[in-house]
Formats: sequence, C-alpha cells, structure tokens
Amino acid sequence: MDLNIFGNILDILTALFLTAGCFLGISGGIGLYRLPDFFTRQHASGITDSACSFAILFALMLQSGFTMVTIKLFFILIFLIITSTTATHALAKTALFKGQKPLLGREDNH
Amino acid sequence: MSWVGHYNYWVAIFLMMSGFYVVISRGNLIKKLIGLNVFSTSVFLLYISMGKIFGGTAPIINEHSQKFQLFSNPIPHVLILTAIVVGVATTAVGLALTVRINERYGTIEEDEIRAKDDSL
Amino acid sequence: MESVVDIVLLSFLCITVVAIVYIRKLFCAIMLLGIFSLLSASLFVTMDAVDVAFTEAAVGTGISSILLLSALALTHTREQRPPHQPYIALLVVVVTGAVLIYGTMDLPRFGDPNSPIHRHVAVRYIADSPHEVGPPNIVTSVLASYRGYDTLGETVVIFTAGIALVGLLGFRRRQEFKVRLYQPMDKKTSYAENSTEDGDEFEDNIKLPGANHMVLRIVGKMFIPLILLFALYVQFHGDYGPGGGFQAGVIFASGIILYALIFDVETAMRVITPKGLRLLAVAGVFIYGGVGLVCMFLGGNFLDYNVLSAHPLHGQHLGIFLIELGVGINVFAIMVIMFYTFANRKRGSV
Amino acid sequence: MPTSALIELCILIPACGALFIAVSGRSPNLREGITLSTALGLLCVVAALYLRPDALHLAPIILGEPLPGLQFKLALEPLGMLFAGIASLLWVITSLYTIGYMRGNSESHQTRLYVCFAIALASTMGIALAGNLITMFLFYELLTMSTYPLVAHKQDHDAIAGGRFYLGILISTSVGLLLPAIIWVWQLSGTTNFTPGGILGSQLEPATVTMLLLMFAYGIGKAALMPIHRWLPEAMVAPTPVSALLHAVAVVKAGVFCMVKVVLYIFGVELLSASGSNVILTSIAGFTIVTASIIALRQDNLKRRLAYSTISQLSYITLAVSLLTPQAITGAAFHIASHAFGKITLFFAAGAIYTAAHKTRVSELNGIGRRMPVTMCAFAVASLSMIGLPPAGGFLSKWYIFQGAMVNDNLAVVALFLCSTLLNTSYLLPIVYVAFFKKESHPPHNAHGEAPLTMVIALTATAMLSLILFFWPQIPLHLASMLPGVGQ
Amino acid sequence: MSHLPILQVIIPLLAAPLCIVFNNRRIAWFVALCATWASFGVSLLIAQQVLQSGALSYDIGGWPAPWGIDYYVDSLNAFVLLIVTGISALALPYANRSVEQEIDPRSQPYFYSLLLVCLAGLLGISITGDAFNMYVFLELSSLSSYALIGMGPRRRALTAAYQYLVMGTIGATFILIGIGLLYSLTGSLNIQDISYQLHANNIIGSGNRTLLTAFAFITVGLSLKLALFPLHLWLPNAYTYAPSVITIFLASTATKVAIYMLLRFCYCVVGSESIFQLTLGQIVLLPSLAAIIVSSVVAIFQYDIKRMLAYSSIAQIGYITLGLSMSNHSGLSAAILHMFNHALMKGLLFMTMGAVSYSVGSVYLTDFRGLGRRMPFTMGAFIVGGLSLMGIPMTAGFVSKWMLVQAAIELGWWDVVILILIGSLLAVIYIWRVVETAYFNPLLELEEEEIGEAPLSLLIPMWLMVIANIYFGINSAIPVEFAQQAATLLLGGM
Repeated sequence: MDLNIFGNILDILTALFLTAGCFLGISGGIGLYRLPDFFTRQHASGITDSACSFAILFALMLQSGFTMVTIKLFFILIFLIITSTTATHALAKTALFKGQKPLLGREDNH
Repeated sequence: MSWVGHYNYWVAIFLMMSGFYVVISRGNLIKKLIGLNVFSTSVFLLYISMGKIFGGTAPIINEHSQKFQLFSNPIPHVLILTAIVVGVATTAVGLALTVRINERYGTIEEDEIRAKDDSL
Repeated sequence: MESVVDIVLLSFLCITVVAIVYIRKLFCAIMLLGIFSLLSASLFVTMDAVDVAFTEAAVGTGISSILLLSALALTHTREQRPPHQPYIALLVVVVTGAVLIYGTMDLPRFGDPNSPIHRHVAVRYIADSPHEVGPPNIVTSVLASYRGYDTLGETVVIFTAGIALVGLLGFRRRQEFKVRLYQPMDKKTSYAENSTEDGDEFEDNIKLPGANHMVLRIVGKMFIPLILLFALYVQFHGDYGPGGGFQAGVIFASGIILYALIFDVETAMRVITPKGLRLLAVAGVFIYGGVGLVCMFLGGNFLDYNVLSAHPLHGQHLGIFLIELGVGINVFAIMVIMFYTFANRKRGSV
Repeated sequence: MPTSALIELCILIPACGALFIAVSGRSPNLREGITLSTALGLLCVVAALYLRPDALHLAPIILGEPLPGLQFKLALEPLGMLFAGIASLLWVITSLYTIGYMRGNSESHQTRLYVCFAIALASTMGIALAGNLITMFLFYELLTMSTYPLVAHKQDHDAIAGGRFYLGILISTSVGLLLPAIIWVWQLSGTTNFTPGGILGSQLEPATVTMLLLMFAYGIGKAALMPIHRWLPEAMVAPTPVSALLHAVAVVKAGVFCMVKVVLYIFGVELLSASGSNVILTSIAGFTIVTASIIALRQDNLKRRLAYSTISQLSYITLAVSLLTPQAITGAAFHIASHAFGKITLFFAAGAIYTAAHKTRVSELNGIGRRMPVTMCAFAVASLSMIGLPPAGGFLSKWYIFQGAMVNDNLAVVALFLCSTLLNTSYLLPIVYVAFFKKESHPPHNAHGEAPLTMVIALTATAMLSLILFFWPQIPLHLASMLPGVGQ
Repeated sequence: MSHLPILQVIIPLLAAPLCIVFNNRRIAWFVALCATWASFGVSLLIAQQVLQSGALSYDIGGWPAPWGIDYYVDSLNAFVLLIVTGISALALPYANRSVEQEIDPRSQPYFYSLLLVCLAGLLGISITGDAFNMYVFLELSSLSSYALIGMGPRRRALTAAYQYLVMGTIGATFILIGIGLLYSLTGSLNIQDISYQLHANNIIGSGNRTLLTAFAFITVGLSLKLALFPLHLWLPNAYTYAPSVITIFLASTATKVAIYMLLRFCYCVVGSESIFQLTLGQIVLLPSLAAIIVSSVVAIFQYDIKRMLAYSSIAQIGYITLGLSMSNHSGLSAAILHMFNHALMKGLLFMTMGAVSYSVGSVYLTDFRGLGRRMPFTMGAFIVGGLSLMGIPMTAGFVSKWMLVQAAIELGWWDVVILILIGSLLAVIYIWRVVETAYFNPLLELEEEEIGEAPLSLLIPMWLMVIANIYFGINSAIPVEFAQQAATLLLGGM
C-alpha cells in the first residue's frame, strides 16, 4: 500500500517537474522570438539551456529510481550545469568583443 | 497499403527530395553541400525504418533484453554506420574544394565563378 | 504511444528541412542542419537503432558542423541570389519523388515482423552471434566480424578524406605551385589566372578574440580530460552497448579541437603535431589491415579472427578489440587533421 | 628460297625500303640509291615469283588473326600476279622519273615523299597479294593513309584542302560502305576468302545481291565510279610524279583491281549472271565513261584532262568485268596493263612539259613538238594506246572487250564503245596535232629544249612498253586465261 | 588456399598509407609503382586461374556467402581487373615526370596515396560479390578521384572536381537507395543470393513495383557514374582539367568499372531471360546512339584537344552501352571487348596529351602546329591511337567495331549499323584535324625553339601502349576469349 502511495507520489512529482520543464522551454522559445536585441534574447535562451533541461533531467532521475541510469543522469546533469552556463557566457563575451552593442533604454523616460 | 504503414518512408522521401532540390537549384557551393548532407541523411532514415520491428528492441543481448524475443534488424544499422562516415568524408572533401575555389576565384557562387571563367 | 513520438519527430524533421531550403544565411542553415541530424538521431533511438543514433549525433552533428563552420569562416556567410530557375529543378525533384513513392508501394509495412529482411540473413546474426562471435552488441559483432571488410573500407574512406584534405589544402598556407603554363599567342590569358593573391604573412587564424578567455580556459581545463576519458570508455564499451571505434575517435578528436579553440591552434599543433597525426592515421589503417594479414598468415581467411588465438571466441574478441582500436586511432587522427587544415588557412582574402 | 617467303618478301622489301629511306633522309644520293635498289629488288622478286610454277596454287600465308576465324591472309592468284608485275615494273621507272623531277624542281620534304611512295607500293603489293577481303581492306586503308601526305605534299592551302577532300571521300566510302559490305559478306558466308566461283552460294535473292554489289561498287572509292569520282581531279594538286604513279598505276588500279576481284572471287560469274544484277554495274560504268570523257573535252588544264580520261578508262575495266563473258574479262585484265603503261606516259609527258616549259594548259602547247620532239612522240604513242589503235597495246584490250560485248550481242554496250572511242580521240589527238603542226603563238622567254635526261628516258621506256604490249602480249594473256570465268 | 582475390585489393589498399609515411616524393612514387605492378601480377594469376578452372570464390572473415562478404571472380571481372591493373601499371612509370611538373611538390606523396586508394577502390568494385561492399568501394574510388581531379594544375580543376563530386555523390546515393530497396525485397546483400531470392519467391515475374524502382535508381545512378549521354556533363571538365596521369587513369578505367557494375546488376541479379531485361535494352539504346553522334559532333568543334578526347570518350562509352543494349551474345561480347580496346585507345591518346602538355605546356590546337617534326614519337603514337579510334584494320579499335557491326547486322538493325559507321567517320574528322595541324602546318617562327621531344619515361609507356594497340589488332585471341566467355556467362545467368 505504502509502496503504492510512495510510487504515485514519485509519479506526481515527475509529472510536476516535467510540466515545469516544458513550461520553461516554451517560455524560453517565446522569449527568444519576442525580445528585441541580442543580449536579452540570450537571457531567454539561457533559461531553456539551464532551468528547463535541469527540471526534465531531475524528473527522469525520479522515474528511474536507484539504478545505473540514475547515476548516469546525474553526471549528465552536472555536465550540463557547467557547460551550458559557460557556453552562454562565452557567447555573450564574444558578442560584446565583436562590437555587438546592447540596446539600452531610451534616454527620455528615465 | 494503410496510410500509417508507410508514413516513415514517405517522410524520408520528402526529406530526400527537398535535399535533392537544394542541391540542384541553389548556386551557393556550401548550400549545395548542406543539401547533399540532408539528402544522404534522409536515405539513412529510409534504411533504418526498414529494419524496425514493432515490439522489438535494440539488438543488444544483455540482462535487460531477456524479456524481448524480437530485435530490430542489425544489418541496416551496420550499413548506415558506414554510410554516415562516407557522407561526412564527402562533405569534408567538398568543403576543401570550396575553400580552394574561394581562394582562387574569390567567390563561391556558381554563376559568378562561371562568369569569371568565361571572361578569360 | 510509440508511433505518436515517431510522427511528432518526423514532422519536426520536415519543418527543419523546409527551413533549411528557404533560409539564406548560411550560418543558420548549418545550425538547422545540426538540429536536423540531432532530430534524426533521436528518431533512430525510437527505432531501436542505438548505435546509429550515437554515430549520427557524434559524427553527423559534431564533426560535419565543425567542418562546415570552419569552412564558412573562410568564405562568405551569406548566400547571394535566390535560385535562378527553380522550375526545372522542381520538376526533376517531383518526378524522382513520385518514382520513389511508386517504389514504396510494394515495400513491406513499417515495422511488420515477417518482412523478408527479418527472415533471411538477420536470423542467424541474432541467434548465433553471441556464441559465434561473442560481444552482446550484435551490431558491433556484425560490424567488426561478419561484415568486417566493410568497416575496413570505411576506415580507408575516412583516411582518404583526411589525405585528400591535406593534399588539397596542406597544413601550412603556402605559395600556390606555379605551373609552367605557356599560353598560345591568341588566347590572352595572363599569368594572373594562376598566381594567387598576396604573400603568406600570418594573420590571426581561427581563434577566439581576446585570447585570455579566463572562464573558458578554466572550464576547458576541467572538462577536456573528462571528454578524453569518456572517449576511451566509449571505445572499449563498444562490445556491450552502443559505441565503438568511430564514436570514440570523434569524441577524442572533439576534445582536442576544444583545446585548439580555447588555446589557439598553434599551441594545439605543438601538442599534437601534424607529423604525429599523419603517422597515427597510417597506424590506424595498418592495425586494421595488419590484423587481417595476421589472420591470413595464421591460416584463416582475411579478417577471420577465429585463428587469432586457441579458442575461437577469444580470437574473435581479440580481433574485434584490435580493429576497434585501429578504427578509433584512425578516426581521431583524421578528424584532427581535417580541423588543422581548415584552421590554418588564412582568412579568405575577399 | 621457298615461294611463300617470296610472297612475304614482296611486301617486306618496300616496307623496309621505306624504313631505310626514312633513316637515310640526310643524304639525297643515298636516299635515291635506296629507292632505286628497292624498286629493282621488288621487280626481281615479282619476276622470280612469276617464273615459279607452283606459285599460283600455294597454301595461303596467315599474317595474323584478329578474331577467331578472321585471318589476315596472303594468297597469290593470276590477276594479283599481273597487277603486282605492272606496279613493280612501273615503280622502277617512276622512281627514275621522280629523281629527275625532284632535282629539276628542287621540291622540299623529299624524304617524306619517297617514304610515302615506298609505303604506298608496299600496300599496293598487299592489295595485289591479299588472300581475303579483310586483308584487302587493311592494305586499301593503308594505301589511302600513305598517299594522303603525297597529295598534300606542297603544304600550301589548296594542297591541304585537296588532301582533306581526297581523304574525306576515300575514308568515308571505305568505312561507310566497304566495311559493312565486308561484314555482311562475313555474316552471310562465314568467310571472306577469295575463292574462284564466289563464296556467296546461289540461294541469295537478287535484291540482296544487287544491294551488296552496289555497296561494294561505291564502297571501293578508288574505282572512281561517277558520283564518287571527284577526289581524282582534286588530287591533281600533287606533284606530277605522284599523280603519275598513284593516279595512273597504284591508287586507281588498286580500286579497279579490288572491283574485279570482288566480282570474280566473291560474287562469282554464275551468281551475278543468274541474279542479273550486273546490268546495273554495266550501266553505271557506261554512264561514267561517257560523262567523264565529255568533261575531259572541256578541261583546259592538261593534268585535269588526263585525270578525267583516267576516270573514263577505269570504267572501261569495270564495264568489261560486269559483262561477265570470258573475252570481256580477259579484255579487262589486259586493259589494266595497257591503260597503266599508256596513262603513265601521258602523265610523264605532262610532267616533262611542266619542268621544261612550265606550261600546264593545253592551249599553251602550240608548237611544243618542235622543242620537245621525244616527249611529244611518246605522248602520241600513249594517246594511240588510249584510243585503242593497232600499234599500241590499248587496241588489244579494246578488241577483247568489244568481242566480249558482241558475244552476248549487247548492242547498247557496243554503241557506247564506239562513241567513247570517238570522245577519246577528240580530247587526245588535238593535243598531238597542236604540238607538231602549229606555230608557236608567242615565243617563250627562255629557249628551253627537252626535259632533263632521266625524265626523257623514263618517258620513252613506258612508251616502248605500251608498244611491246601490242607485239608480245603473251604474259598478260597467259595470266588472264587462268582467271575464273575465263579459263575452263 | 589461394588468397589471390583478397591480395588483389589489399596490396594497393595497404600500400596507400605507406606512401605518406615517409612524406618523400621519390619513395611515394616507388611504393606506388611496386604496388601497381604487384597487383598487375596478381590479376594476371587470377585471370589465368579463371581461364583454366572457372570462377574463384573467397569468403572474407571466414563467413560463407550471404552472411559474410565474399569475393566472386568469373571471366567478366577477371577481364575488368586485367584492364584496370594493366592501365595503372603503365600509368605509374608515366606519372613520375608528368606529376613532378603539374602537382605541388609538397602534396605529391598524398597524390600517389590517393591514386593507390582510387585503384584499390576500382579493384574492390570489380571483384566483390556483395552489393553494399560494392557501394563502399565505389565511394572510396570516387572520393579519391574527386580529390585527384581537384589537384589539377589549373584553377578550373577545382570547379570541375566540385561538379563531379556533386553529381557523383548523387549517383552514389541513388545506387544506395537502389541497393536498399533490393535489400528490403530479398533480405540479403550478396548479389548471387539476391538473384536467387528474387527468382525463388518469383518477385521478378510478378512485376513488383519496388523491384522496378530499385532498378531504375541503380541504372540512373550508374549512368551518372559512367557518363551515359544525358548525364555526362561532369566528364569533359573533369578529364580536361585533371592532371594528365589522372585523365589517363580515369578515362581508361573508371567508366569501365561503372559499366561492369551495370552489367553485373542487370544480367546477374535479374537474369537475362526476363521481359524486364528487354525494356532495359531499349532504355539504354537511345542514349547510347545519341552519345555516339552528338558527342562526336561536339568533339569536332573543341578547341582544347583534351576536351575533344573527353567528348570522344563519351562517344566510345556510347558504343559500349550500345553493345550492351543489344542483349544478344555477340552484342554483349562486342561491348565487353570494346571496354578493353577503348581502355587501350584512350590510355594511349591521353598519354600523348600528357607528353604534349609536358613539353609545350598546354594542349590547345594551335600548340600542335609543327609538332610532327618536333615531337615525332609522341605524334606517331597519337596517329596510331587515332587510327585505333577510327577503327582502321590492324588496330584494336577495328576488332571491336567489326564485332559491334556484325552483332547489329545479326539483329538486322541497319539504322544502328549506319550510325556506328557515321560515328567512326566523325572520329576520322576530329582526329585528322589534329594530325593536319601537327604535320602539315609550318611551325610559327617566333615560337621558342626549346620544345623538344618528351622525356623517355613518358615515351616508353606510350610506345608500350602503341604495341599493345597493334598487337591486339592483329590477334585479339585472349581478349575475345574473355569477352565471349563472359557473355555466355552473363546470358546464361549467374
């Protein structure tokens, strides 16, 4: 019985995290489309890169319980945490260096 | 000939034809190579979708695979492993030629190149 | 449930391809091509072709994107004119497509178990290969032993691409070879046609501006050993799961390329010298061919691993291990050679 | 020295001669010496061959076998013997004449001329001694190839144009018509060997026979039947000794020789008479005789007039063969000899006039007889032979052909003969008359005498030969009697 | 235990990496030379064995036919092997001086290595009995030939190589699709096994649509590779701007191997008696006739002689496919024989072009003025090659033309006979154009005097080819024997 309850709590949690991940992914996508200039758009893609994939990975780890798969997923999670954030950083730095000017707010409204 | 039965093949054919279209109609040398890549990758899709069996699993015999008797056919996988590598090799040689053409002609648009040749 | 995932992925593929056809910025086209390969890799996973998915992701997306991007860096990123006469091309394409669809009429349905390919040759592979050849991953056993000769051909294809690139581009940018071209009197072709542009001074080749990319260096230093380690894991795990020589070679090469991108190609070329790479590539092909020849000397046919050691299964195991190693070395060396040849070209003059 | 070695020698001597001439190109005397010695050597070999009793029925010699069942074969038969004899005899005289002509006009590229001469003779010998159609076709092509440099010798614009036209017609007719005809014969009969009485068997329907005969008739471009005769006048751009030997002896004679062999040894007299397809050949030949003679009338250039007269005289031989009667065939064989000697004398005379007086037009020849009596006498004798009057050999051949026509009382042919003889007289005798009995209209600036001595000797020799032919015709007649369709 | 079949391919395959180990021009050339001569010896042994004891078979990896890859050598591919290795054995000694002048010294070892890989690829195609293995080696040989053409001295070689790459890859992918569809019908990749499966569960008779499409794609892919008339656009540029050695090598071998593949797929897989076979005959007939006439006419108007010879190659390929489309015994043996003769002719003619471009620098018609006197041996060789092309007796060309016309007469195709002869007449025109300028046009005074005869290392292979051309014109017993055995084999069905 408890196993069962315990079981479906995990399922509920996974479903929760999966929907969160999907929501973050879609919002990142829309942000990418709607935001005006390069750096803001990069902020949006940062969201999909990090938060969305972490949520989905975490949900998968919940699903697979204590097996080799979970350990592998955990390593993937750590790898993604480090590399995706560095990638965004590198992209931003290169853009800045190459003379991509950020779109500053209009002078008249401050 | 139910519709679902051949959906995979038709999509593969659509991808092939669009790759083929890019190769024929585009003048830019790199765009042609991209078209060529799409064309060969979609052929791989055709091969692999031939080898799939409903209810089968990857052809690896280990403790997980005891509960399956059906395995998808390993031969298309082997063929496609070779074909992918061949595709990449062809793209590499194509790109080398494109780089050399760009250095000697200064452009990678086919009609500009032809103009430069005929003007001699 | 399975076919829904299938159909969604296929529709994504179609959308990406349409985008590739109509986009004019080459950079976006290459990125879309990467997406296209990844989508097809995931589709391969759903179709239980795990080895192929791994290779498609590693080789199809990884290496061809790197090559395309480095070639793009040397040429123009923008496609100039829209297609001149698309209608003939469209006609040809539609006709070929129609013939192909006409051809798939009599194909067995997607995934039906009793289609001819499952009944004829594959039965023996699936049934006998564990105790005839040994490795649990049937694809590796077919790849390395039953159809080992194909893989030798494939290794030599990779080797040919590598030396073709070195032959065409060469490791160092150099004065074009001046052919004693005597033009007859009335064809006014000047010598300019054959000489190249200005001299040979070294402008900065493909290197991230502001070399002191502190963050990247640290992360790089942290991850490159891990990448190389993972490559070795894939190399030797090939028998038990998806993996093998090709994927390992590519991952190893991507580690080195990452190093070259972060720390400038010159330093990378001092670490992994082109001369050494050339010998490694040759060694890879020789290991593979050598194993075949050794089998011949020991009395079996070419690439017949049973004769390699007393017990046939051990022989097969040893044989497969060696040729996978040969393939891994060869692919690694060639991929890095390819990157060097592109990275060392001077920025396009025009 | 076995006879088969003799036969092979016939071809080897001129071929090696060509090689030695090419090598000894530097010193003119050595080169001319070699030419003369090879010519004499060849003449001796042919004579020896003629004297050998067993020569005519010797087993054929296989040179090579490109395809199983298809061999290059040499075999001696009477007509080949006759043709080889004439060619080798006249080669000696012509080389004598050429040396004089070349020295007289100091032409350039002489080595190439002599080499091609020798190769042309080798291929003529090959045609004469060919054992089957394929060998004949091989040497036929070799003859075309080797005579092209001779025609285009002067390397100026119209020489090259003439050469191109010459080659164009000959190659297109040979590859276009002769080759398929040979292959068709190979297809029908399984062999291409020359066998007396024909190899095509008798059950062929007349339509195929006529078709095949026409393909052969027009395939052998060198026989210069009417529509494909244009190459002969065009080839007159060549220097005179070339046009003398080739267009009087080697090239055209080879064409007609092949025609006769095809008719006698491939079709066979019975098949042709049964299918009645020889009537077409007779009409074509007749038409060629008449029209060529009429055109010859109007030609003012001496060499072109002689060229058209050659075309008409050749069709005499074709006509005679197509009559299929024994006498006509003997006449045809005999006419090969008489026409060769007669026409070569005429060309030598034209060459002599050109060397001495630099005149090429008939209208300029008034009173040349007084200045060059010997040349013009030889010219007169040769024209008698052409017309067919008693003291010259031409009379005998016309006599036999006339008899052949009378035997199957072919009145049309008889009438044709009469008017062609009239035409011959009308375009040859006026030259003789003008040369001797007319005053020189405008005195030439250099008071020239006879042509150089060697040329005059050659002239008189060939004139004497056509006379000898009349008084001692045994050799050609003896050979002609052994031809199929004549002897039994 | 004869390892001959596998040695045939392994020697050049493993010699290729050896060339670049030392990165020295001389050693690379020497290794390539030994490898080609060794593989020529092996192919002679194979041919001898095949003539005596029928087909050889060799299972690679020890696995029997449908499971593993097997090499199957019968008289057809033994003949093709002889052609490919013979030509390469002659091209290599030729390559030493000619490559030195045309290719950048630093990339010459890679040039030789690629040449060996191309040779191994071609041999691999002709000897294997496995369809996919044929595709891998096809890709191997075409990849190396793209790079080899790209290394040509002039900048247009690059665009020619690129164009050939695009069309070649499309062709190869079509073949891949064809093989895939065949595989999906039969489940096996071994050619003999495919043919057995197709006949066993009578897929052939029932007019199976997938089989029809598979064949359509394989034929189109292969005709792209062998430059059949409408799909030949890449060939003139590729042969004109490639280095001379490569033109010699590819012109004589690459198209022949593609024709061999077409023969193997059409006759062995489907078998000749099916109605399907006749339709293929008709399909191939029209383009080959068009190839003969149109490309000969185009060849007449070419200004660059190498391009002229390239167009004449397309015409000669038209002859071969014409023989193939007759699908009777003599037509097929004429086609197979012409493969051999054409390799001789074209190899010789392109060797003369290499010699002329070596000493004069380029091969425009105006460069040939007066060459007859300056380069007597080269122009002599050109004349023999030209005569062979025209089909004059005593040359190899005559024999195959004779058989072709005979086969056409046997079928009663009189229009085809006329077209064949018109084709050889057109050949006379464009060959004589060059001979005329070489011999009968006086050399311009102002051209520099130092145009001398080509070096000996170019002349010896050239004159070996001349002797071969004449020898096989006089008695072509061996090639005819091979051709007829192969034809009976193909018509009898594998």
